[in-house]
Amino acid sequence: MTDPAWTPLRAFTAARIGLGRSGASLGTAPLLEFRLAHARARDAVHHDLGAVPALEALGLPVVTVRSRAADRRTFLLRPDLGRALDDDAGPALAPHAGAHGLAVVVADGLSALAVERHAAPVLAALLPALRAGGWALAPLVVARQARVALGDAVARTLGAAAALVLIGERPGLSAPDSLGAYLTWAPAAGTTDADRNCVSNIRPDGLGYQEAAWKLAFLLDRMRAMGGSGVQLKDESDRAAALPDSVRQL
Amino acid sequence: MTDPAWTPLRAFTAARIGLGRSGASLGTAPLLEFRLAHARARDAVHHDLGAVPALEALGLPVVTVRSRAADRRTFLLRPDLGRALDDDAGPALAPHAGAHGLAVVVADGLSALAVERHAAPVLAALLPALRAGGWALAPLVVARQARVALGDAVARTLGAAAALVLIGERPGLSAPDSLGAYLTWAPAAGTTDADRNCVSNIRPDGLGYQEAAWKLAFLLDRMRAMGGSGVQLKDESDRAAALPDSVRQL
Amino acid sequence: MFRATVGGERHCFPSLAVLMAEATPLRSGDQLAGLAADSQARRVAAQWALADLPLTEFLTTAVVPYEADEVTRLIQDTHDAAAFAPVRHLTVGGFREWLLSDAATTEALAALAPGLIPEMVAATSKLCRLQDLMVAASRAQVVTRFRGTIGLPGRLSTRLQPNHPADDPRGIAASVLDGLLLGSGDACIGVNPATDSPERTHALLSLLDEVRQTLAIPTQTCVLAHVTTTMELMRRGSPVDLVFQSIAGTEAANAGFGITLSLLDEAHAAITERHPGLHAMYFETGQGSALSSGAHHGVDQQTLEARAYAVARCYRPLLVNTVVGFIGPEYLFDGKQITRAGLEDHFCGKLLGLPMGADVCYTNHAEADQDDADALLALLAAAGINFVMGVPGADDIMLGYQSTSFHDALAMRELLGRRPAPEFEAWLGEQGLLDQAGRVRPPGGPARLSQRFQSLLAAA
Amino acid sequence: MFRATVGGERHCFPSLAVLMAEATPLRSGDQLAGLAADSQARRVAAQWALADLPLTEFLTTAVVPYEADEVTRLIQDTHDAAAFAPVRHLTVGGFREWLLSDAATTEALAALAPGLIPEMVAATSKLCRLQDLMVAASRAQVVTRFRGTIGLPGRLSTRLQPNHPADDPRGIAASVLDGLLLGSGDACIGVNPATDSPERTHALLSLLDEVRQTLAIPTQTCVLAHVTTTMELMRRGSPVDLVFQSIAGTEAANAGFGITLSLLDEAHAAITERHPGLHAMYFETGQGSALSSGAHHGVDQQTLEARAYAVARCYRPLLVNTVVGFIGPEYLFDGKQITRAGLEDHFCGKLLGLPMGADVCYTNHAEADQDDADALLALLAAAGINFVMGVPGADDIMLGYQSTSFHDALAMRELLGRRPAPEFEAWLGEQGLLDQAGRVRPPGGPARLSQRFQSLLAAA
Ligand code: B12
Ligand code: B12
Repeated sequence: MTDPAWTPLRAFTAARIGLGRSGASLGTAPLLEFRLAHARARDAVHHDLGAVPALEALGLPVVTVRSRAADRRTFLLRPDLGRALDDDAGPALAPHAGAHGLAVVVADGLSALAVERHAAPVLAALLPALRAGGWALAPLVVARQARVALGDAVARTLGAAAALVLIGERPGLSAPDSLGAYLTWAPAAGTTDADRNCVSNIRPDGLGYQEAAWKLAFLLDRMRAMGGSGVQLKDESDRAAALPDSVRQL
Repeated sequence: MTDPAWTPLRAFTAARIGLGRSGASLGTAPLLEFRLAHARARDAVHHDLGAVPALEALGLPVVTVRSRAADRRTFLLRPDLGRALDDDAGPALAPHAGAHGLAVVVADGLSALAVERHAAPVLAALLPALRAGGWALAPLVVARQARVALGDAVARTLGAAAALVLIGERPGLSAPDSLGAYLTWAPAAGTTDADRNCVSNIRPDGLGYQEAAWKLAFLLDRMRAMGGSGVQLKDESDRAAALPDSVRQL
Repeated sequence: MFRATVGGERHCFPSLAVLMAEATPLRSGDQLAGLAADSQARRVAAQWALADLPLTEFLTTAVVPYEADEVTRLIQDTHDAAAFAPVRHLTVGGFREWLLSDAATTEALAALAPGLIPEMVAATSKLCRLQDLMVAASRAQVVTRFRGTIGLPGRLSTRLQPNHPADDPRGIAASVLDGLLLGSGDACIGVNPATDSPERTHALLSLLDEVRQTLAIPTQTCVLAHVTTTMELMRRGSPVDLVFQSIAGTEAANAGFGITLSLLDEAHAAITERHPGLHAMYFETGQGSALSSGAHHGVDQQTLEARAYAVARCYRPLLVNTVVGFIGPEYLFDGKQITRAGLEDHFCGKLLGLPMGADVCYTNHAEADQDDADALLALLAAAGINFVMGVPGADDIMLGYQSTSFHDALAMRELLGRRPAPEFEAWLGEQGLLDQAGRVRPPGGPARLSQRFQSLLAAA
Repeated sequence: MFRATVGGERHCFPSLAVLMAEATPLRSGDQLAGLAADSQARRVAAQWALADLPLTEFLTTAVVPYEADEVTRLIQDTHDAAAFAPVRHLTVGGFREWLLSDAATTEALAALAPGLIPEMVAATSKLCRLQDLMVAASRAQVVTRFRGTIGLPGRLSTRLQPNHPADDPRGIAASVLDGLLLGSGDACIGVNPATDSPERTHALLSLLDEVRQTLAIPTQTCVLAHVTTTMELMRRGSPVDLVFQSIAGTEAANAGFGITLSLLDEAHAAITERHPGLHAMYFETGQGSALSSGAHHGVDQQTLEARAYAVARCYRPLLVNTVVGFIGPEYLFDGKQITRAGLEDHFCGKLLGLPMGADVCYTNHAEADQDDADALLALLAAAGINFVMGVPGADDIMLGYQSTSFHDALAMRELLGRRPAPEFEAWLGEQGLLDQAGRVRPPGGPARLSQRFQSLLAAA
């Protein structure tokens, strides 16, 4: 059985610490919990993105698009198709094209759950800061069967200077609903991941909404200031934020 | 490299004896030969039964039927469907119903190749003996996506007293075309494999056509004489045939 | 009615058989039988419910009715309550933990075996991961003896399987020679006869016996004919070391194999009279055979397989092996399912006190290849399996499937530091087939042994 | 143009890269790249053609052009012709046989390693069955040292991987404590930071160093930040034991990771200055990363993976591991493909002279589960892998995938008779964490060690 001595330590992490053990092996309860979590995480991968009313409520027009990956299996095996807009997307986006500063794309990625739960709260925290920062926002684009790089195509079609993609990270056992954010300045045909920045593990047990919004606002600001994104842009938002003493010494 | 000392022994068996070795492991050539044979054997499983003119030439009317297994994958996973006649079979067989003694069914089973190559030669050797033995033969039935037990349904629909099914055995690496023969007296709804007899490994490298025909004629004869088949009927055809000395002593 | 509430969802399982079937890791045979859980979440729920079940439940609830089935009667009537006492208080989940705990020593497991029934170990195996199946089985040790000693720690034996599609004696002898030169055959030299003919079976028995005697090999021979044929030939004076039979886990499935328990009793009595004090029976089993003859009673194929072991253990066998993956994809679809089944079978057999081996194999209509066989063989060897098959080049030219080769067994012995049965190892040394490190290294071609083999081949 | 006539059919392969790709056992990544053979028969034909190729062909024909790629230049320019001499005359098929022969001793393999280039070993691995990959790799031995000695025969080490989605120091410390109590961490204690922030990385480096010093653990710590971050922090005085970086097999793929060889040279120089004479680099790799960034040059993913090892071996790393199965099903579809890739990677790495470990893992979008991981872990342990991962309960709560747990490593040590690194083993003994048989058996809860841990937790 699980030792209660571990209870206080569990407050610090969702990691599976202090599991019941027998000989060298896992106890039956944690074994079955693991197996159930696996079943759930796999279901999460295959969960389809439903309507998200909270996204509509953010006050931005919403346009919905799809990638060229027709179904989930294709999506999983053909990332190339998940990065390309399907034929209907052009006509859907065209009326909204203009000289936007930032295109925000909410993409199901590998976890539609993550998007359903966390995309709206993060944006609710972020949008005021963006508006205050003077960003001209394109309509909010909701993308299905989409990979990170689909945001490049969206931003280009809309004529936006930068893309912020909020996307479902692959589901883990303990967090089937972790959200990632990828930022790209001036997305173009040759853009690679080295040209982006990433803020990951956004969820209540990971990076909280406020903190995520803070980091994103910070990075977007720097990105615009230096006219670029990617490896050259480091996340130094911590310098400004409240830091543990050990770090502050630096 | 393979040791030539094995060459004379290879005359006695197609088994992979005397393979080149390195340390405890197989040499590269026999390893790749094995892998190629596996690719071939797998292809053989999926080979579809073509037209077999030699069967038409045997002098029996030929009727073609299918099982309920619509395709090869279904056939492999659903032996129950491979044992049942599809809806078209009844009308196809009905005109031929009558008081037949024996229904001969040629079924693709797991190797259509086996049937294409060996069914007609075996029957060519067997039919004269059967005719001489006074068997009233039903039309020859060619069955696709068929298991052994499909012969029961065929015999019942045709009104035959017994069924002889020539069927492709699962392909092996060295023989993708081995033919099996299953004999059943008075096949009925509750018939099981315990009620049949089997003559297997019919092919030039295994049981030759003549020997197979001899065994089948022998077993059919006993079957009719005792009015039954299955575990109680033993293959004693060897008693009569030419036997090695060691065996003759018995 | 069995219940579990898992992740807020309530699940009901109407019977013990359904519960066990739905708790079983996915395999095609249970799907074919319509018994498989329809989602992974439901499967895990069934595993939770099973984990909470007291082991004693299996003593009171039979998955196949007592009245309808002699295997059930055998299981219930021969249960050793005293041996069971140390784990009597446990649930299935608790028993899994006990098996993995330091309390489950080799001695404790040996003492416990008669107290376990197949349904208990099958249920436990359903909760286990592959790792658990290996760890627990590796502690169980079942040692048996005929001319050689099989199953000692640190040993890995092989059955030399020299089949021929026409039962040609010289063809079979050629394969035997190849196997012996590669250190195979300490578990037994065992041929499957292609035909149903008593005469041919006698000829093969005589051939194998002559080879064994002429070369003074400390092993045992077997022709895997139907038990009735072997019994008849014993009466007629054929040289029979071991009585073989395929067995299954229900009375009806055994009837499909043309056997009953009383027939096996009779065979066992006859062979014991011939070889008093020795282990002299050999059984093969394999998931799917009961369903294949419509004799599964709505019970999942793995539980039925474990029940076949209860049949086997009544007869103090020298050898028992699952022929896992033999029938085809309708019962075990691919390498993954075959691997799991192989380790389950070994685990269940060993816990029930059987000298388990395995025919690690696959057919050409299954989704599996030599890599899958390599993996399962290594896992079983690591788990301490008693013996595996040795087939020339892994290709059985009569049964139409791929098993493991002489080379495979050698590779496993060298990789994992296993050795053949001690008597056989000494014989290999005498024949000059071992190098200084004790590895089997025939000094080139069939030259040496074959001098003495020549006369045998000529006679055959 | 390369040719083979197999079974009467003529096959042509227009380039070495195509030949190697078509000879590769089926995997989804090569299908995605459009490089996979379109039938098994064609794949075997490619293997025949590859088997007949002289090893020297790889010295003259580059799969990625010399001019276009600094990794190719590295491979060709650092090739040790003298070390290569003993196998120079062999074909790929002949080299496979040599590797499995008794001539391929541990010493011979160590001497040969600098004479091999990645394309040679990748080609050879394509001919091998899983069994060959295990047997050959088990003879290679690569021992490295920092505070502990990794890779000695009969040892199995672990990287303790205590990740946290917010890099919370106390959360990470809690996982470290759990791992230490379960005997994990002798390869290193290594955290992947969730964020890209130098400040957080420094905080984690300080935390791990404090834990190590306070508890006097004979191991090394690492925060797996980008190499540029680690270099900057070294300059600023952070306590850095090992420099980590993810690497790939082409210049372009490395550019996608934000690195060049000269950057790695610089990092290596800096860390060598700090820890003279020790092995102080740590690299991770994994099939699919080059294709994922469109930097694969039409070369199959396994060959590119082996090329990443050529990058690694320039820097005398303490640890190298493939994170096999990490990215997802588009590169390795299921347990079968992951298993094969894991054993290939270990084989290639070891033959090239690297201290190979593996992160045996799978994602929740792949067709794999814990049984697959159990099997691969056992196979790698049997093949003599240097180290594997230890993640609490096998669930990485930050990276979103399943790896191997502390318990898994213990189970493998017990099943296969492996022990931790000697220095670490002694430390575990001092802490009272070993039982009389030398097995890790923490005496209940985190009580003992945690007294000294309390202050660390409070400080964190
Ligand atoms: C697969 C197989 C089995 C499987 C069958 C289950 C299944 N679902 O497929 C299992 C493992 C259960 C099995 C059992 C036995 N088999 Co068997 N089996 C085979 C094998 C390897 C392939 C058959 C095949 O490809 N069939 C073709 C497919 C397309 O048809 P199918 O409808 O799917 O298959 C049916 C028949 O194969 C039938 N069947 C299988 N074995 C036997 C044996 C006899 C005597 C009969 C009448 C029918 C029968 O069962 C299947 C399901 O209905 C053959 C060897 C070969 N090269 O053919 C031996 C073979 C046919 N079996 C043989 C024997 C002896 C047996 C047993 C009697 C062994 C024993 N001592 O207990 C038992 C009992 C069979 C029975 N009466 O039910 C012998 C027959 C010898 C002979 N000439 O009579 C063969 C030739 C192998 C051998 N030499 O040992 N077998
Ligand atoms: C999968 C993965 C990878 C794969 C990506 C390949 C692929 N085809 O998926 C591989 C192994 C190659 C990889 C590499 C790296 N990764 Co990574 N990766 C992840 C992971 C585990 C999941 C991502 C996911 O689910 N994406 C969602 C799906 C739906 O989108 P996608 O379009 O299929 O995926 C794309 C992005 O994920 C992108 N990507 C992956 N990693 C990174 C890192 C950065 C900085 C950027 C901009 C993009 C990026 O690559 C994918 C293909 O285009 C996350 C952890 C997490 N919890 O999210 C870490 C993570 C995003 N990676 C991280 C890092 C640091 C890296 C590396 C820089 C490591 C290194 N030191 O070299 C490299 C380089 C990345 C690059 N610039 O190309 C960090 C990012 C930290 C941060 N906040 O900046 C994360 C959060 C994990 C971590 N903490 O270590 N990674």
